[in-house]
Parts: sequence; C-alpha cells; structure tokens
Amino acid sequence: MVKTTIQKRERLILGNRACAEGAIAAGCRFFAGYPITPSTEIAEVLAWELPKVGGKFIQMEDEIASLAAVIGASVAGVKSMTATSGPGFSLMQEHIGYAFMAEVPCVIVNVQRGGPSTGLPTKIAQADTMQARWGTHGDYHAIALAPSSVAECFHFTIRAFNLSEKYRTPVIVLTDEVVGHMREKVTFPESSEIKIINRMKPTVHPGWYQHFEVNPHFVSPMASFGEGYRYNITGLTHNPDGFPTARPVAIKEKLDKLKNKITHNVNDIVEIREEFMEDAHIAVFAYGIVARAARQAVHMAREKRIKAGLIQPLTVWPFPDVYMEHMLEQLDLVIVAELNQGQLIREVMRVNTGKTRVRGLNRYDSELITPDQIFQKIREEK
Amino acid sequence: MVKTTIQKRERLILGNRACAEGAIAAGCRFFAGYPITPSTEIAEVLAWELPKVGGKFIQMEDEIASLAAVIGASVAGVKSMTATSGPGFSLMQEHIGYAFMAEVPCVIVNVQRGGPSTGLPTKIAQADTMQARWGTHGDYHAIALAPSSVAECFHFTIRAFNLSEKYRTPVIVLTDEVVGHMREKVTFPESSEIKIINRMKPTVHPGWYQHFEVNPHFVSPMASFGEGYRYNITGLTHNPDGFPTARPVAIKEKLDKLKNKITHNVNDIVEIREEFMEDAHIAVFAYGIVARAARQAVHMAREKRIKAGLIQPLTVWPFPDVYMEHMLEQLDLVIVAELNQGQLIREVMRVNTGKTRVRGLNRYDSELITPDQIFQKIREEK
Amino acid sequence: MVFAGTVLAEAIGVEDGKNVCQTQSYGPEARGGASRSDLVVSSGEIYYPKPLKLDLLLALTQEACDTYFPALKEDGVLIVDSGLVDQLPDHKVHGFPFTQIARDQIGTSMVANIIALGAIAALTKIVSRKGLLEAIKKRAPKGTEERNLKAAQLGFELTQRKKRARKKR
Amino acid sequence: MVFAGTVLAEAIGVEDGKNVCQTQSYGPEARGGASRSDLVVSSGEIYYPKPLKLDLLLALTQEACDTYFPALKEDGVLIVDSGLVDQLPDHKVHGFPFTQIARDQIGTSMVANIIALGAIAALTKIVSRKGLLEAIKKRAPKGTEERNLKAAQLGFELTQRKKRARKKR
Amino acid sequence: MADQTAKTQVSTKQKAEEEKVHVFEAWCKRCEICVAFCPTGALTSDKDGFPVLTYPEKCTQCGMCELRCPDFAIAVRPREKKESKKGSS
Amino acid sequence: MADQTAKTQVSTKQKAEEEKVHVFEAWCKRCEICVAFCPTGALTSDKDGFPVLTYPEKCTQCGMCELRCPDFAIAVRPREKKESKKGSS
Amino acid sequence: MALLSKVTHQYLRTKKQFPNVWCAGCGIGTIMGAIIRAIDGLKLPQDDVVMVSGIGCSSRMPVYVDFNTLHATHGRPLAFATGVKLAQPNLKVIIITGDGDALAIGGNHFIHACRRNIDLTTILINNSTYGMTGGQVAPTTPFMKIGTTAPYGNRERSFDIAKLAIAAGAPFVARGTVYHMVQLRKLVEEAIQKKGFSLVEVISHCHTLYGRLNKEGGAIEMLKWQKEHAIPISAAGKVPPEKLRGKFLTGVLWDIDFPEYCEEYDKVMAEAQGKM
Amino acid sequence: MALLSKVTHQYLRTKKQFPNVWCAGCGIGTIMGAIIRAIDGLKLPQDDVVMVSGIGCSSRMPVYVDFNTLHATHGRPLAFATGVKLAQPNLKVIIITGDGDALAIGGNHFIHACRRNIDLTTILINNSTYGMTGGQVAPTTPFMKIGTTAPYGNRERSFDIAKLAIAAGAPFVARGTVYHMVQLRKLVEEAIQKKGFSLVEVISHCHTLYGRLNKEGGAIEMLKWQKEHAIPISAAGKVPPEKLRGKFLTGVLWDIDFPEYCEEYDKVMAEAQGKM
Ligand SMILES: Cc1ncc(C[n+]2csc(CCOP(=O)(O)OP(=O)(O)O)c2C)c(N)n1
Ligand SMILES: Cc1ncc(C[n+]2csc(CCOP(=O)(O)OP(=O)(O)O)c2C)c(N)n1
Ligand code: SF4
Ligand code: SF4
Ligand code: SF4
Ligand code: SF4
Ligand code: SF4
Ligand code: SF4
Ligand SMILES: [Mg+2]
Ligand SMILES: [Mg+2]
Repeated sequence: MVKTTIQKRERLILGNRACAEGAIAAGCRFFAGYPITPSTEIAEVLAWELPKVGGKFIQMEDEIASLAAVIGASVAGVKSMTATSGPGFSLMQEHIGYAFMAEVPCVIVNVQRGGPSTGLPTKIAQADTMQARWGTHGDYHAIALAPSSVAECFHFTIRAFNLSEKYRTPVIVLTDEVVGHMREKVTFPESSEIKIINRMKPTVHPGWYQHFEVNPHFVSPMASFGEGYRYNITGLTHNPDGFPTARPVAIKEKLDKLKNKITHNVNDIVEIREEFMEDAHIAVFAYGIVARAARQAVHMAREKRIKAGLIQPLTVWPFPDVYMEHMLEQLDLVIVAELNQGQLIREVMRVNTGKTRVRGLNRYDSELITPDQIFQKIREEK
Repeated sequence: MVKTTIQKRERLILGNRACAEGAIAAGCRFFAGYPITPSTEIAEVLAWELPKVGGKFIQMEDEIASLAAVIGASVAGVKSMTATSGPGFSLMQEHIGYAFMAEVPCVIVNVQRGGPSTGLPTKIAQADTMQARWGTHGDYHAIALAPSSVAECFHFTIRAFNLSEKYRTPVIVLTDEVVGHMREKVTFPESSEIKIINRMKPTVHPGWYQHFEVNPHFVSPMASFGEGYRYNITGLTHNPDGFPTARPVAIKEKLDKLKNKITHNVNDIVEIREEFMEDAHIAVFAYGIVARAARQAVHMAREKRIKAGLIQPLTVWPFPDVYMEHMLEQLDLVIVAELNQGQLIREVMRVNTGKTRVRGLNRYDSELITPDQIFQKIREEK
Repeated sequence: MVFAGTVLAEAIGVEDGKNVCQTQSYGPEARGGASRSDLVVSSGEIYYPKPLKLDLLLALTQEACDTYFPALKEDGVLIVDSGLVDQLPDHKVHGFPFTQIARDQIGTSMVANIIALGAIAALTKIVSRKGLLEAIKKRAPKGTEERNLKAAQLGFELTQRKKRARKKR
Repeated sequence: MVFAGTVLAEAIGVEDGKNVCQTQSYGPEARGGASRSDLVVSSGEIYYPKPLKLDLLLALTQEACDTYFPALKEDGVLIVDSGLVDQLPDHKVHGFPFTQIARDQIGTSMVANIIALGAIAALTKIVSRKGLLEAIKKRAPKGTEERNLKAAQLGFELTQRKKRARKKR
Repeated sequence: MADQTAKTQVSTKQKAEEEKVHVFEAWCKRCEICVAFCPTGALTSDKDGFPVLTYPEKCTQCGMCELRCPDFAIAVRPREKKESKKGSS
Repeated sequence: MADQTAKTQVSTKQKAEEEKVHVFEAWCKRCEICVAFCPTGALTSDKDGFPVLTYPEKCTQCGMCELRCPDFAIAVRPREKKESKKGSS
Repeated sequence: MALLSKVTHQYLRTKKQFPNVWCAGCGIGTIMGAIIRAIDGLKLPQDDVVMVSGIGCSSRMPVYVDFNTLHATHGRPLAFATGVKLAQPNLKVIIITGDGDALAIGGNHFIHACRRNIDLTTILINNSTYGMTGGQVAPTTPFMKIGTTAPYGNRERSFDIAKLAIAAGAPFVARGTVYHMVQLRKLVEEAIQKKGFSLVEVISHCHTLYGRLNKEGGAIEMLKWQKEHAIPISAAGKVPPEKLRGKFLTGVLWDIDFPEYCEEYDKVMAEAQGKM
Repeated sequence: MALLSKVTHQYLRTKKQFPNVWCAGCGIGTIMGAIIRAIDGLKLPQDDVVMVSGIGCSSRMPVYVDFNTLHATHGRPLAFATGVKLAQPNLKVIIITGDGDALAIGGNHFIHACRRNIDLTTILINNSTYGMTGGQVAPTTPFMKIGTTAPYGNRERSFDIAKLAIAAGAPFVARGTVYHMVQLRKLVEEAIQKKGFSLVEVISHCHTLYGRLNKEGGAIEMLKWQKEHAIPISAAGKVPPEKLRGKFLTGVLWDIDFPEYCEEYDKVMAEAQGKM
C-alpha cells in the first residue's frame, strides 16, 4: 500500500503511480477496477488518493463490471477510468464497444503483460496492440497511446482524458509491465501548466437537445444525467436522438460519424516523435518501451555514420497512414521493432507501396529488445 | 422449437440448422451455449438433436461459461462446440486465448450481426472479421472459415472440427445473419462420404507423455482426462510438460510452436474458390455471403467482355499471403467487397507491393452488397 | 410469413426439384418473427440470395404492397389481400380477401397466407399443386396439418373459380 | 530488493540530482515481490531503461552472484554478502556479512540490504551519504525509519573501518 | 407483433368529453385484458377485439382497466368527489 | 518467498531408520507451525528455524505435525500397533 | 387532455416511441405503468430519475419513459447503475432487468449489488424465460418446464430470487405480480424510498413463448394464474401449510438496515481529506 | 521411503514442482494435504480424479498434485469443470478455488453451479483477500478491514458463503479450517462422496498480506484465531448465543438431496433416443 501523498515537483515515482496521478491531474474523479498484475498499483494509488480530492474509487466484482461502472459514472458527468491487463482487457471488449457506440468518454489503461491467456503476469509484452484496435465486435475505431517512460505515463494519461473528452470516445493507454513497474525521476508541472479539455456541453434548450446530434465536427455536445436533458443511451444502432433505428440511412450515418470523428482528426490525435529523421534512409519504427532501445540504437548507428533515424508513434491508433506513406518515400528500409510476433508491422506494410523494405525485429520471450539487437539488425539489413 | 429429425439426403434447411447438423456429422457430442440472435437456432437444434446421438447439450449462464465448458468437455475427450454472435463473441475472447494457449480443439461459430455493441441483432454485417484474428490479448493465430451458403454451413462446420482436431486449436466459423437465417436446398452426403479427422492420440507410455510435446509437426498428441495420462494444463506460459515456466527460451519455443502450426500449414488450412481467375485482370475479393453477389457480378462483367474474376477465400484466417502476392502480380485492380468499413482489405493492401490498385466496396447499413453495385464498381474503377 | 415462405420454398425446392433460396427480414428484434420472406428460384446455381427484381409479389398489407411494388418486374404478378390492401398500384393485380376467407371459412386468420399459396399454385407455374400439398404436410406444426391443407385447397379452388368466372364473363 | 533499489534510486535521483531509472524482475507471480532490482544512472537522458553492463553489482545470494556476475564490467565493483555467498568469482570483491550483522546488531535480517546501501555509499561515488539518509527518511515505511537509518550508518561505518584496517595493514 | 399497424383514428363510439372510459385505438393491441378483468363487466370487445364500454352505467370508474392496460391505451375519467388533487390514477 | 533457496541435504540430526519424525529440509520453509502446535512439545526450532525433535521421548507419533505442515516437509513414522494397513496418515 | 391520462403524458415518451414493441397482453407495459405511477406518487423530479436496463423485452422499458435512460448491455445494468449512482448519489437510480438479464448472465452483478448495498432500486421482471431471444430456458424456468433450449423439459432447478438476494445481503426484498398492479405500485414506492439496495421481483408472463410452449394459455389465463397463486405475506401465517404448496408469497419479504455504500464512502472521503 | 510419507509420494508431483510457491506457513499446502489424504482414504484411482482451479494462490494447487489437472482462468473453474464432468460423468471432478476466484469474478458460475447441481466437489479456500495479486479486498473481507485497495477500511459487507450457496441451491455445504485439518479431511471425503454439487469452505489465512495489513500476526497467530473462533455445528446448540457472536460454525452445515444434473441428462438422452 503506497501512502505517499502527491507533492513536490521532482519525484522518483513508479510508472503505474504516474498513470494514477496523471488521471487525477486530468480531472478523473472516478475509478472502478479489478486487481490484475501488473496494473494493480494504479488501483491501489487511486484507492488512496481519489477520496482526498473528492473522487470515488470502487473495486468491482470483475473487469466487465468495472468498465460498466466507469461508463455509468461518465454518463453521470464524472471523468472516469479503469486499468487492467491482458485477461481483463479481453473481458472488457464488449463494453469498449458499448462506450464507442454510445460515445461515452472514458480511459482504459492496459498495462500489457505476456500473453496469450494467463501467459506471464509479471513479464512484458506488446502483444495487445492489434487487440486495442480490433478487440470488440463490429467496426471500431480506436485511440491508443503508448508511453515509453514514467513521465509519459503521467502526461499520456492526461492526454488520454483530453482526447476522450474532446471526441467523446473511449481512449486506451497501452502501457506495459516494464514502464508500469519502473521508477524514474519525473518533473511534474504545476497544475496551471496542464492543459485540460472537458467535454462540450449543449447550449440548446432541452427540448431540442440530441445526445447524438450529427454535425460537421462529428462530436455531439454531451449533457450528463441529472442536468435537465433527458435522453436515451443505447448500444443498439440509434438515431441522433438516441432511440433505436433499423433504417439503413440512419445506420450508415451513425457508423460514418463514429468513423469520421477518428479518421478526420488523425492529425490532431496522432503524435509522433522523430529522431534523426531529417536525412535518414533507414528508420527504426518502435513504440512504447522499445522506442528507448531504438533511440539508443540509432545513436549508435549515427556514431558509425549510418543514416538511421527513429519513428516513435506516441499514438499507436489511429495509425498515421499519410505520415507514414510520406516517410516511406524517403526511406530504403524500415525496421519495425516490437515485443510481439509482428503486429504494427502489418500496418507499416499496408501503407508501404513496395518501394521500401520493411523488416520486423520481434521478441516475445519476456525480455526487452536491446539497443544492440536493433543496431545489429540495422547493420545486417542496411 | 424445430422438431424435425435428421433425415433424407435432399432437404430445404436453415443455415443455422445446417451448421448444427454439420457439427453432429463431424462427431461433435457436446455443445454449451447461451442464446443470442441470430445464432440461437444452432443451440435450439442441438438441444433437440444431441441427446439422440448420445451427446450433451447445456445452456450455460453466459458466453464466458459456455466456452469454458466447451474447453472442459474437449479436454475430457469429447468434440465440442459453441455458437454465438457479436456481443457473446467479445465475451468469449479471454477463453479463445485460453483454448489457443492450452491447445484445446474446439469450434466457435459466430453468426455475425450488425455492430458495434448491441448494434442490429437481426441484421447482417461482416465486421467481426478482424476481431476473429485479433480479439484476444497476446499473440494469437486464428483459423476462421466463412461459409456463403447453407450447404457450406454444413460442410465448413465439419471442416472446422477437422482442422481443430488436426491442429489442436480453436477454429472459428464466421457465418452471418443472412446465411444463418437463409433456407436452401442441400444435398447431404452419406456419413461414409464425410471425411472426419480426430485428434492424434499418444502412443508413448504415460511416464514419457508430454501433453505439449514440441515436435517437427508443431502438433502434440493429445490424451484426454481419464485415459491414464495425468498431465497439467494451464493458461500460463508452460513447458512441454504443461508446467508453468518463465524461462525465455521455453517461452519462445512455446509461442513459436503456436505460431508455426498455423503459419507452416497455410496451404493445408486455406481454401480459396476462384472464378474466371485464369485470365482476369480485375478481381473481386469477397468472402461469405458477399461472394455470391460478387460471383454474379463477375458473370455480368464477363458478359460485357470485362476480364473480371472472383477470389473467394473460404478460409479468411490465416490470410493467404503467398497466394495473394502471386495473384496480385497478375492483376491491375482488386475490389475488396465487404459488409464493414474495410477490414480484410487491409490484408490485401498489406501483401500488395504497390503494383495493383486495391479498392474497397463497403457497405455497413445492414443491407447486402448487390451484384449490380459490384459490377458498377468494376466499371468505374477498371 | 416465414412459415408460408418456407412451405413454398420446400414445395419448389424439394418437391418440385428446383434450386431455391429463401431469406427473410426481421423487425428490430428476433422475437417477433419475420415480416417479410423472399424467395429466389432457379434451375441453376443461385448466386445472389435475394431477389433483385420480383417475378411475383404477395402482399398481405398495404404497407408491404407500397414498399415492395416498385421491385416488381413489368410483367410480374401481384397478388394482394384485397381485404387489407385497398390502394392498388396501376398494375395487373390478383386480389382475394385471404384474411377474410381464412377467418370465415377456417376460423382463424392465421392460415390466410396458406390460402394465398394455394392461389399462387393456381395462378402461376412457380409451384405445383402437388408439391405444395406435400410441403404443407411436412412443414406444418403438429395438429395444424389439416387446416393448412384445407386452406391451400381453398386458395386453389378460389382462384380456379375466379378464372372460370372470368372466362364465362 | 525493491525497497533497497528504490531508496538508492531516490537518493541518486532526487537527492543527488541525477537521472535514474530503476526496474525490477519479479518471480512468476506478483505477490512474492521482486527478486532483482536494476538501476541506471546518468546525468543525461536515459534511453534504454535496463543496465547492459554493470558498474556495480550487489549480490546477497550465491545464485544472484552467479547469474549476474558475467554482466559486471571489467572494472566494475562487486559487493556480496559474505555470509551467504562463499563461492566468489575471480574478481576484486567487497564482502561483508550483511545479513549476519543485520541480525546481530539490529535484530532483523530484513535490513541487510540497507546496510549494503551504506556500504555502497562508503565504497563508491554512486550515491552521497547525505542523499542516502534523506532517501531512507522519505521512503522507509512508518515505524521503520530509525532502524533503517541505523542500518545505513552501520554499513557506512563498517566499510570505513575496513578501509582503515586495510590501510593500517 | 404481426399486425400492430395501429389505426390512428380516435374511437368515435363516445364523445371524448363525456365518456367515463376512453380507448386509444392507435395504441390498443386488443389483448382484451381490460375486458377480462373489469370488476363490473362494463367493458366488452367489439368485433375487431377493441374494448368498448358497452355498459357505462356499470362502470364505477375504478380505474383498474387503465392500471392494467399494458399499452396505456385506455383511460378512465377520474371520479370527481374524493381527492381533487391533480393526479395520476 | 524471499529465501526459499532450500538446502538439499537431508538432516543428519537423527538416523533416518530410527527417527520417529523426519524433517525434509529441502522443502521446509521454517514456518514453525509444526513446533507451535505439537501437542506434546516434542519439537523445537533450531537456530535456523528448522524443526528438531529435541524430545523424542515426548513424541507420541500422533502425526499432527505431518498433517499440518503446509510443505510436506515433515514425516512421522507410523505407530506400529494399531492399524497395520499400509496407508497414509 | 382526454385521450391519455396525465401520468402517461408526463412520464412516457408518447410522441416517438409508441405503440411499444411488446406483444399484445405482455405484462411489461403494466409494470411500466406501476413504476411511473409510483414515481409520480413520490413526486420525484424526472430530471433526477435515472432508469438503467440491460437487454431483453423487459429491458426495453427505458426507451419509453421520459427520464435519464440508459439501455446498457445484456446482464450488466446493475454494474452501469453502480457507476451512475456512486458518481452522482443525488440521482434516483432504478434498474429494470429481466430474469435472464439479472440472474443468468448478470447473476454476479446481482449478488454483488445486494452485498455492496448501494442505494439502487431494482425491478426484476420474472417471466420464467428469455423473451427477447425466443423462449429459451432461464434460471427461473421451473424444473421440467419446456423452453426452446430444453425441448425435453428443463433439468435444472430455478433460483428462489428473494432467498438468493437476502442471502447475498440485500436489505429490502419484495415480490409482486402484474395482476396485483395496485400492490405493485406500492412496493415500487417503498423500494424507491428504501435507503440501500432494494429489489422488487415482479412475477410476469410471457404468454407468447413460455405460455405457448408450456400450454399455459394466453395473457389472460396467465394473469389468472398469478391471481390464484399469490399469497400476501401478511396472510401467509393464516394459511395452512398445504395450501401454500405451489404458491408464492407477495409483499415486502425482507426489510432490514445496513450502512449504505455511498454514505460510507462519504466517510472515507472525510477521513481521507482530514488526513491530508 | 523414509523421507516423505507415502501419500506425498503417491499423490504429489514431488519431482518437479517442489518446494511449492506458497509463502512459509500458508495454509494452502495444509489443505492440499487434507485433500490428497481424503482421496487416498476413498481409494479413488488417480486417473479418474480431475482437479480444476482458477487463478490465485489457492488455484496453484493443481500444479502439485498428480491427477488430471486443469489450471483454468480466473474465476471460471466451475464452468470448465461443468464441461469436464458432463462430458465424462465417470470422472471425479474437484474444484480448487479462492474466495476471490469463486466469489468475485466467478460469483455467477458459483451460484449457477449450486443451482444446476452437477456432481462437482468444490473446495473454496477463504483467506479473506486476494493473495496472488497482493492483498486487495475480496468479497469475503470483513467490513472495515484493510486491503491494499481499501486503505481506509473496507466499506462493503462480506458474503456469508454457506448461506449464499444454500440459497443458490447447493445440496451439500460444509465449512472447515486449516487448523482443524483432521476434520477437514473428513469434510472433503464426505463432499466427494456426495452425489451432487458439494461445497467445502475452508477458512485459511494469508498472514503475508491480510494478516500483516490488519495486524493479525503471522501464520501461527492466525491458526490460533481459527482454533478459537470455530464452533463445530454439533456443539452450536449447546453454546450460549452470546458466545457464538463473532464465531463461525464448522462441520456439515447443509445436506439435502436433489436430482443430480448428469443423471437427469441420462433421462433426457433415454427419452430422446426412445422417441427417435
Ligand atoms: C452478451 C449477450 N448475450 C446474449 C444476448 C442475447 N439476449 C438478448 S435478451 C436475452 C435474454 C433476455 O431474457 P430476460 O432478461 O429474461 O428478458 P425478457 O426478454 O424475458 O424480458 C438474451 C439472451 C445479448 N444481447 N448479449
Ligand atoms: C481476468 C483476470 N482478472 C484478474 C486477474 C488477476 N488475479 C489473479 S489471482 C487474483 C485474485 C486471487 O484471489 P483468490 O481467488 O482469493 O486467491 P488467493 O490468491 O487469495 O488464494 C486476481 C485478481 C486474472 N488473472 N485474470
Ligand atoms: S388492455 Fe389495453 S391494449 Fe389490451 S385491449 Fe384493453 S385497451 Fe387494448
Ligand atoms: S374503470 Fe373499472 S369499472 Fe370502469 S371499465 Fe374500467 S375496470 Fe371497468
Ligand atoms: S511445518 Fe513444515 S515447513 Fe513449517 S517448520 Fe515445520 S516442517 Fe518446516
Ligand atoms: S508426531 Fe505428534 S507428538 Fe510427535 S512431533 Fe509430531 S506433532 Fe509432536
Ligand atoms: S416475447 Fe414474451 S416477454 Fe417479450 S414482449 Fe412478448 S410476451 Fe412479453
Ligand atoms: S500471499 Fe497469502 S495466500 Fe498467497 S501464498 Fe502467501 S500467505 Fe498464502
Ligand atoms: Mg425473462
Ligand atoms: Mg483469497
């Protein structure tokens, strides 16, 4: 049980704790979860910290109920979050789809561990990357962020809330066992320095209010329960007013809206960090913890005068199609380094038009990919 | 409640019933399920038919329990199946991963309906295609078959059991609301004409038996509970003897085995039906019910002297990388027609080296894609 | 509608030996049963499973008639329940008060659509009378075989009578 | 080990002002706590979060010593619990019976690793003595501050004494 | 569920102003529950199955039919004396 | 969980053939439960925390220590008289 | 307005959603009537009322009522409602759930809601079957009754819902029927007023499926069955035991007091903030 | 063989899996001893015994015993076991589950297994917490006790497991403790012999987490607590009520007969095949 109270600008803190503190900083005032290694510290910190700021923590009977409660709380107007790992993330899939369909902002942290199945509870993997995009039934458009440091755990959780509120959609923070269980010194911003986005509120008279209004921004203003707007929310395909429909035109309109609010805003949602990409012919494409080894590796390569660079998508979903197409123009070789059997590499290959060689560097034996491994791969393939 | 007993070679039967009868023909003697539209008739038929052939039917408390019971029954030596639709399929994801990890043969029928979330229970979609491949956490390698007719519901369910037994892995039958609720005349084979594959049994002395033996075929002989081989099954990453391990070498060996038994057998697992592909410059790539419209469309195109052909993957997972790469060499244009916002098209684009134009024809408003729509698309894009 | 559609499909497909593909549309939830049944008939392989243009439309409500009439071919046959459909499209129409007849002569409106099947067998070559009767025997729920057979007969005779009447005129 | 690792990281990172990244390895399940703690220290940005080659290895068991010794740099410092590690690699080794001392002088073997931290502060420049004591004050669970501080002091003095002894010789 | 295409005209059997009990045929599904359980037998079903207040004199305006109707298709004029609060049942 | 690196040598405090109670130190985790609940006080803990049958004369071979040991690290020689079935406890 | 009564106008979404989807004679509509009348009687502001449901015929109710309505996923309305209530304890949260929804797929959330004792009012519509999906057996289907998935008769025993709820910790448990709609309204009123988790099991009928499969007649016959088999708990003492066999009790079956979770959590917050 | 007793040799996977992963003094090992001795006493062939568990410290047990063992997913062992048993009713299926496994995430399968009455023997190890994940509160953690997720004290009430099982329909319910390991063995024997669903709740201790957080001492102190707080049901009548407060009953708490599901299903098959 971690009892330190939030304090001081510069602190040595655990990745999972940074995530919890990021949530509080973002305005999260409700957490429902179910313990699972290696995410549990997030819940434990919030059980301690949330009531101090007037927030609510509840341990539910399982992960399904956890995300349900989170959705319920968000609908009641409170920014809400849950945290889990692989098996719990699989159980949450039905409700991730519900939150998406019902356009309920909420944040889901998945601290990835070794899979499949119970797998390796205390070891790392990055093998839920595709699941974050395709885990629920029906067409779904995910937003997922991948921190690679303790500081990013803090900042990306805040950003996850901001994106979630801005686009009225669930946002996933895809962290992992190493980042989650790592301690680093973090310099915390003053709360005034933190940019917070809150869901847009309706301005119309309740009689005119449509909870799922279709507008050119694809995001409808959101009244909370109890605010005087009485509307219906359902996971059935529905009209802008929230009532079920089976009219093909209305169905298409709804599903297009869900899609467009992500695909039309890729530029706003996606953040990419580059290193040496101005003149690189070879890129290492890596996200989350692996990007750190990759950064070191491209530095090693540069020392050997190899024109290598790093592309680190901070946002893994939506995939930055246009950006990558553009980058691939410039590149001879992309090495996609992941702690799985090859997931995001498929996306790189998808946008590749055949000009660039795309090679995978995959590790899935519970150990990290080292800078040296990446450097060797650069040397071999170049 | 459908009370007709299995009989007669030529019958008008419902897609879902054909699926149930296929299961019985394949030797399925255990079904556990939870009702959900539009899959329920499969359960209803089996509740009636299974006890007649000495099989067991049980309605469980939910979909999670259903797949758990199916796995339990399979481990006890009985061929087992469940059937569901979107929301239930999402709930089953954790146990699909378990069956994969523990290498338990079983068949999961997903009669797809409109999504996401509760969506459109009585309408069609093909939007669980990617979920069938990526729905569970951790690296997973799916086998999924997509019937396009009532006869195929029967035959593909048999094939699903055969593949499942042969490779000791869960197999998904991805059918849909239209195929499931359609009646067609089917000419049934004599049972002697049906090829049945049963799981390989160990021949070694129990003392030497390893339930997860690593061998060049990637598939280990499988003793059932109660047969005198006492072994351990777990969803934790394990050694060949079934006991948990955290050794990187053993982890990699296990995960490679799971991967290789699919990827090394793509030629055996994948079936593709072609039409006019010998000299086609344009291909329509379509699976499941859409392939029927596509077939009609390419006939229409041929009448207009357009060299169009049809590629219908009967197996949607694993994706036939090599086959498609080869085909794309020959093609100027591929139109991928799907009842979703664009899923399998991503795979086609992935293997495409940029030479061929790949275009999507997507419909997700609960209606079928018509032959005419495809034909128009061919004309537009060619 | 599903029952009638299934009987017709069974008659055409299994009894008369053609290929058939029968589909249906449900309301928003399964429980209510389907409200529309489509049938594609062919002596060859059936590709697209739904009819694109209709050769025959049987409409038992005004709504059905209005919605699906545009899909009927120029030379297609339209059969309606003349008791329930009063606004008729500008087309050659066969109208019979199926529901009325069902209630009056068999005592339940539930067999209206089976009477209509009898009418179809009489009016068109789509299904044979024998095939229809066999299909009903096979598909009718226990205890309802008799009344369904009677209904089909009724539909058949009704039409014959009308034809004859017309000829006489 | 996590507690000791965290104290050291806190001392180096926050008190002494360098960048640190502390990671750990757990057994197969979380409950047991970690059995190994790694620390990367740098005045610049830390990329790869795990040490590739060790500058300092503190091994409290024979197994740990055997496993991790190969990763120690040629000129790295090896500190072992000489009461528990008897097979020493061919290397310059600092051995102290930490566990023994902890039990004898503080009454619980639990503070052995904190004594070891004291020894590290005395033997190397990795961490300042002041930083270490501050970090202990901040991180020690309530009620254990005193004994942990005492342990660190003990480790420090111990080493000084040995150094002095060696000098004398 | 088959023929719930309800008629939208208002019943003209009684004048809305005077009637003790009003049937809203657009919503009525002709389940006949109101008829079956009217304590006084004031209601009967017409040939289409819609309820009719055939014996208005028997009707005590007890409100049972309204409370029991699953479709909110029958409304009873509140008795005037007791409880003059504007209110529900 | 920390130091379960068990010693693999067999206790030599008594000869295996004669002893009433045998401690298998490789598995023993020194929880001292057997000592705490021995009804006769026949067991004590040695300086490392392993149980020792310090007072063999007190030991009634009741078997409690064996039944209670969570680690199957202590075995009691069955009493010879009653019940000569080859058997468990 | 003469066509519809005042409650109908005030509490139902009359303009859009009617006539409702339920079969002619289905009891769910009657229950909906009892609920809105109870809310009307308690004078709860509509803006403060939240109705949460799962999936099923019963769970369609929120679509029709003019409150804050949340039509959630199958089996999970109690979990959604827990979030709503804990986030905004000032809202009155009413859950509408079917026997399949609450006790089959949702059984876990049900027992935990009973145990946790959050101030939620649960109306459980027990029609002994899964209506929406077409008459499969439910955990409430009596032994040997027919369902489409139990064509040879159901071989599982059914839950005694009230007993289960009480054992799981629910402080308020009542049972009513569609037939006894006046009593039902009162039970719902009492349940809403209870501070803590309250359950009203409503015996309803699905004549379309369960009734037909089990030859128990139409809606009217099944309502008569309710009338004949319900024994008010107040009268239970006076009825000879042999007459109780095959019958069920109605009324408030259990009513005790426990600390309510949201109130307890207020204490947690006070303590946490005091300690800060 | 002098080093280990015969049961240990025969029933444990001594060669590979020992020493076990449990903390020094954890009661789970003692319970495992009682179970293998019960099986030995009943002379069940090892090949016919299946042990199924979920995930948790308790659920690690199958790894150590030389039966057909299935270490399933968290919360679901009863559902897996249902499949095993129904597919092969000749096998003896024993479920090992923790309080979190059985009653938190797995609560639904638990009540349904009780209701369905398949012949399964469930040993539920109740240590009042989630051991494996580090001492969070469980549905069995008493009110106001500390868990890592309830640092201000648990505000939920705990389940009375036996009461819940009985209400859900279990025909055999017993309770034992780690301390009373002789009685425990007998309870397990009886449970295995019961035709139908049987439950043995075993009060165990997690001194490493729960004990430490709640200052209840180490394994020895917690075992003493068990000794002092257990009242055999046979003695319960003789003990004055005030002495029962804060105590719990042990022994067979409930034992009645109901048709067992597999046997009922045999009848279904007979009927189906007769009718064919
Ligand atoms: C996850 C999931 N599984 C199954 C279903 C299908 N389903 C919808 S409603 C229902 C049963 C409803 O039964 P009940 O709750 O008793 O409501 P009723 O229709 O009887 O009122 C089922 C199984 C679903 N929607 N979601
Ligand atoms: C789906 C899922 N959620 C959460 C977990 C994490 N988890 C593993 S064991 C456990 C709790 C175990 O508690 P209990 O069943 O009481 O067993 P104990 O360790 O106390 O013996 C949890 C929450 C998991 N493995 N899977
Ligand atoms: S109860 Fe209502 S729906 Fe039924 S007949 Fe009477 S008015 Fe019509
Ligand atoms: S108000 Fe009462 S008496 Fe009058 S019609 Fe309705 S039920 Fe009958
Ligand atoms: S009970 Fe067992 S483990 Fe504990 S001290 Fe005794 S022999 Fe060792
Ligand atoms: S056998 Fe009995 S008396 Fe002897 S040491 Fe063990 S517990 Fe003590
Ligand atoms: S199916 Fe049954 S429960 Fe559903 S609306 Fe019809 S009668 Fe009511
Ligand atoms: S953590 Fe608790 S339950 Fe788990 S092994 Fe240790 S003492 Fe036992
Ligand atoms: Mg129901
Ligand atoms: Mg526990």
